Amino acid sequence: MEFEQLYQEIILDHYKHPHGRGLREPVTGSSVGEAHHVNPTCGDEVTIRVAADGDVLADVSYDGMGCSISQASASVLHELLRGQHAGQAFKIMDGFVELMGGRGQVTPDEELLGDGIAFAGVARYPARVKCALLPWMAFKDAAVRAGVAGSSPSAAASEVQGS
Amino acid sequence: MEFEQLYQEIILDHYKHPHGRGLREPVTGSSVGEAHHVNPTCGDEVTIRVAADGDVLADVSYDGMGCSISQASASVLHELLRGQHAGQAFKIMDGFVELMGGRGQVTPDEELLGDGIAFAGVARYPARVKCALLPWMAFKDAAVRAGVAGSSPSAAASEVQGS
Amino acid sequence: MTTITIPEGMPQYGDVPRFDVEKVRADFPILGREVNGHPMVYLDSGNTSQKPRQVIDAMREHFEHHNANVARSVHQVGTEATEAYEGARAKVARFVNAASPEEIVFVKNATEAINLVAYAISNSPAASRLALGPGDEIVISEMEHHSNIVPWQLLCERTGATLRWFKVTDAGRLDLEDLDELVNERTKLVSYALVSNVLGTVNPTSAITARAHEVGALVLLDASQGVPHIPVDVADLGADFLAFTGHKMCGPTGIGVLWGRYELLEQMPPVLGGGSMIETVTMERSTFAAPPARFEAGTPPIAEAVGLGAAVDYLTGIGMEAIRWHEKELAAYALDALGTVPGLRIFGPTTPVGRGGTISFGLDGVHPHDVGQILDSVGVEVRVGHHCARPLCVRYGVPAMTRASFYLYTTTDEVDALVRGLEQVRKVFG
Amino acid sequence: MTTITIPEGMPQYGDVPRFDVEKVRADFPILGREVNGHPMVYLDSGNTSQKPRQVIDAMREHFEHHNANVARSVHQVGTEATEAYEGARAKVARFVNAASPEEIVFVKNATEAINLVAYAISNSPAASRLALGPGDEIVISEMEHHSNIVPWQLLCERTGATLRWFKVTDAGRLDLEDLDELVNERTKLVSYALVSNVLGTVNPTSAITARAHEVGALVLLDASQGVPHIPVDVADLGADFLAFTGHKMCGPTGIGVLWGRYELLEQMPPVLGGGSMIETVTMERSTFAAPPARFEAGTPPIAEAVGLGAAVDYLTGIGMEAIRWHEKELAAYALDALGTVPGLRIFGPTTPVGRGGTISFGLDGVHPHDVGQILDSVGVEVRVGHHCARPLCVRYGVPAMTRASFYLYTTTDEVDALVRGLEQVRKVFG
Ligand SMILES: Cc1ncc(COP(=O)(O)O)c(C=O)c1O
Ligand SMILES: Cc1ncc(COP(=O)(O)O)c(C=O)c1O
Repeated sequence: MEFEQLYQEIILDHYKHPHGRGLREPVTGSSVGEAHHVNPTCGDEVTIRVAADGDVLADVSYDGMGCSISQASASVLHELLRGQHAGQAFKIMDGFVELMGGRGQVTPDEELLGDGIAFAGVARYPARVKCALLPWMAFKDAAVRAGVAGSSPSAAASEVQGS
Repeated sequence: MEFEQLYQEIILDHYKHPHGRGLREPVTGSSVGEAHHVNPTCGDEVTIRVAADGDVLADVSYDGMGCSISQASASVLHELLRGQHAGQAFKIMDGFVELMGGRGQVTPDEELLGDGIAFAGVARYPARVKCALLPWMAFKDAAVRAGVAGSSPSAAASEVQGS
Repeated sequence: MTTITIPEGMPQYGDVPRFDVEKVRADFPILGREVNGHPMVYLDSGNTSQKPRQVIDAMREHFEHHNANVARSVHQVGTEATEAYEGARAKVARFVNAASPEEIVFVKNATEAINLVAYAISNSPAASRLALGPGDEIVISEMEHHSNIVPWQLLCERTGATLRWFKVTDAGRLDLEDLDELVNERTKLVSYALVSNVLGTVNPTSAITARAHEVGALVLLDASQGVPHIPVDVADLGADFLAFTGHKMCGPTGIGVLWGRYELLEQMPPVLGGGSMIETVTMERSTFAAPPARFEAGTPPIAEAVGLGAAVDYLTGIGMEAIRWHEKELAAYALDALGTVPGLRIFGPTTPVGRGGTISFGLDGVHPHDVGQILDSVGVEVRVGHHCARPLCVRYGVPAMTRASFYLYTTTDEVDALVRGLEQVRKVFG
Repeated sequence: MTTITIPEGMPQYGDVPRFDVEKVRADFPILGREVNGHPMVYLDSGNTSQKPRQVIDAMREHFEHHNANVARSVHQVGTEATEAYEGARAKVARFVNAASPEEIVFVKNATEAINLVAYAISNSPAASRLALGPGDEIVISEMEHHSNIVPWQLLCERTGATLRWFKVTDAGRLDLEDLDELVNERTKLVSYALVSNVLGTVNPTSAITARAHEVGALVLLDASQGVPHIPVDVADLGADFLAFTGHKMCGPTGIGVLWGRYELLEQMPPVLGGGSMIETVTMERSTFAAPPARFEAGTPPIAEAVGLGAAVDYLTGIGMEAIRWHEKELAAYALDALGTVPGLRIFGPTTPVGRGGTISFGLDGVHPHDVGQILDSVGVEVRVGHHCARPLCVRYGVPAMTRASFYLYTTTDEVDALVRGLEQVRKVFG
């Protein structure tokens, strides 16, 4: 069935059992940035909070409400980016953004994207790409606000509007 | 040839040799009304001056510039209405207006319309009906201004705009 | 042999219009297509309707044989195009029982029709009965489409007038309790939907128009979801303006309609300036044609008018009463069927009374996007989101809804497919 | 064997594009029809162009297989419609070499495109760079179409600004003598036709845009008669806005285009309010989407965009250079041929230099209505009247003109038919 391409077990799993959901108070001393993004066409919301310890993303916590794709994407983001060095985190983000912009033509790098590869099918549904990207665009803003450098210019950056 | 339906000899004749063209000073004592009408889409112009002696249209003089249809129509109008009783003049006008609105389906009454029957073919060309009616609508206004009663409500009356 | 006598007051057999949905479906080429390997079940007619062959053919025929610009040519092809265009105007006028074709203004969609009235108001000189200023009020409702909200917000910004609105009850009806306070001496215009594009509610008109006219206010009905689905007679409705849109009534995109009472249209100054709307032009100043030409600047949607004329003929041929009846049957069937789905909540009237064949709902614990996506995967096309009526979603405390909307070609089998699809949704997200 | 060497500076063989007019004509179904018993000779393309099979088929295909509303659906058919609509935007952007598809706003016709800019200006707050008030000036020209005159007159009425204009020389060119005085520090916008719809003149751009930008004014080019006939590259032209219309470039009615530099579009407030142009809506206030969506309120002309996209593909396939060349050849041929008709006076450039294939003329002692009617009787379709450019007729001291306008499917045989028709006219009215 078609929808299985979109709703990979992995995605449904992250949606039904989100990993590390909830905004956490950062340990003192870390530099914190937060961003709240909304998809105006469907009302999906995600808040991402980045707590940076120098170059390391000590914690990436989140909260939100919305469809399975946007919420599972936040859960996967948390899994992938928490504890990473900034450079690697942005590399992962770029990989995810590229996958989403690839209209199903990009072969995902499992090494880099982990559970994120489950979103490969989403790229074939233009209307849902925004859902998948929502937490990533919020992360990007939050990271900047946390003073984490290394953000590379990304084509999809202006796609989703912040608030 | 098709155009012969439209450009009857009679019409061309009236166009090339207009009858009684030129605005005439009325005899003193008569009641005078004048109207100047313009067809905004093509710039055709006609001025009609009615001089009434009681119930009789002592003179109907005119001037104008424009296409063969509008100018020939003015010449025919002059021929038909000059010297008529008001009642008969409006009957002729109504007959002409009806002929023009008939899309080529109305059989003209030669007794009533004289040379006016040459315009029967014009009724088949919606774009030209306004040209043929221009002097008649001006006449209608001029007659009212000359205080001549008897004007019956006519469907086409609002078709051509005065100025 | 027994004869069954139907008691008076009940619908008699003669009251049930003849309606053969399979015959209707055969007219719509797209209904044969598949989506994701399933026969398409198109339940998004409130968004845009499908087009019968008769409409598609009329447009092609026009382009292949009669294409020319209108109102500007004396030549034969131009005359044919003009007659086709003006003929379409006359058909639309008859369809809504306008006093004359001159009361029909062709615009690009319902949204432009509403904006046209709003700009004509702000372009009106202070002495005009249409003029608006600080202290004046415009009344809309909480169940409006954005196209009947934003133009009035912008108008209030331009003029300093105040926007007010009817509330919506839990049951999905306009709350008329405050009618006399809300519509008062300061009110200049009341604008609301004849039929809600979200709840399916058919709104009452006589109490509101009576009150509006009592205080000297004008009434605009957004009939975008009305004219396609129920018989609409402007003489009966008693409103001053009616806006609707071609693409929701079997016509093409690119054309909408503003109907206005002629004496009002006559008082309205132009909005868009350009070719065909003028009487005479000098470099210094211009004078303007009488309505409807005054409001149709530039080359109008000619082929689209031809298509809309064909759509009106098509709908008339089937009969608007029959279409209303068919959709009412469908709504009753669907309300029953959806009632069997656990965790499903209907927004708006839950009985098939005073409502059309548009049903919005929520499914416990599943976001509408996910509902829509799973349904699409089995070929069922519904709309999800705020349906261009965000304030109404806020009213019901949800960010989005799922909407199934029916039309003359919808079948009970398709309603069944929807219900089966929802089972699927519950299985995936259960 | 002799080799002919073409001197440098002369057109080389390689410069003559391949162009097979009979092959082109076979694409246009309507060209096979008759008018009044004669093969139709359609010389009214300046009014509206005919449509190739490719465009008609693309629209039918859309209605029969992919019809849905755009930008609002997550379902498959809606996604297909959205991709078709946005794909058309990208095609149009490439066609005029816009920096991105986001610079292309779809409207209903060129007239709306121009009015959109005018209303965005009057809706701008006083602090905006676009704001206009008493003392400010707008410059147009005496050879404008009413659609590029009336919107500015209405804007000046709304804002108190002053309208000024370039004069036209006897030879039918813009009189640029007073350029520096006319376009001055008070000038906020210069708006004029890239190609005249009456005289055929191709107007210069670099001197005017340079002067306008020097004084901080914006430049809008009305390219309604440009984009269909000559290669247009907005990056080259250096203008700020470009308006054109689908139906004159082999596309359908019901769609037009405003191109604007993105940073300008971004500064413009909304004009029409409604669905699809919003970011978020509450009953109290709304925020708006980024361009181009901000200017596309309501359901856009979807099928029409598909048709326009197909038209752009068609024109690109043939090549705009080839089309320009073909029309230049025709203009040269026609200017020669018309020169042989006694009593005929051409308005505008009489040599095929700096002009396109649109020729207006008068015939001594015969009113244009009569010229047009006799020509129609032999199947030759020309336009007569003031061509929505009344001030230009006044400039030449005539109430009306006869206009023959060519396009890619016009042949020299058709020019001959026009000349023969004019002989007939002279015989009837001689
Ligand atoms: C030069 C020019 N500008 C503007 C227009 C208006 O185009 P439309 O009628 O499609 O709005 C036309 C055509 O009528 C034109 O020739
Ligand atoms: C109730 C209502 N009003 C207005 C509109 C706007 O119609 P359009 O998008 O054709 O302008 C719609 C449809 O989208 C609608 O459902």
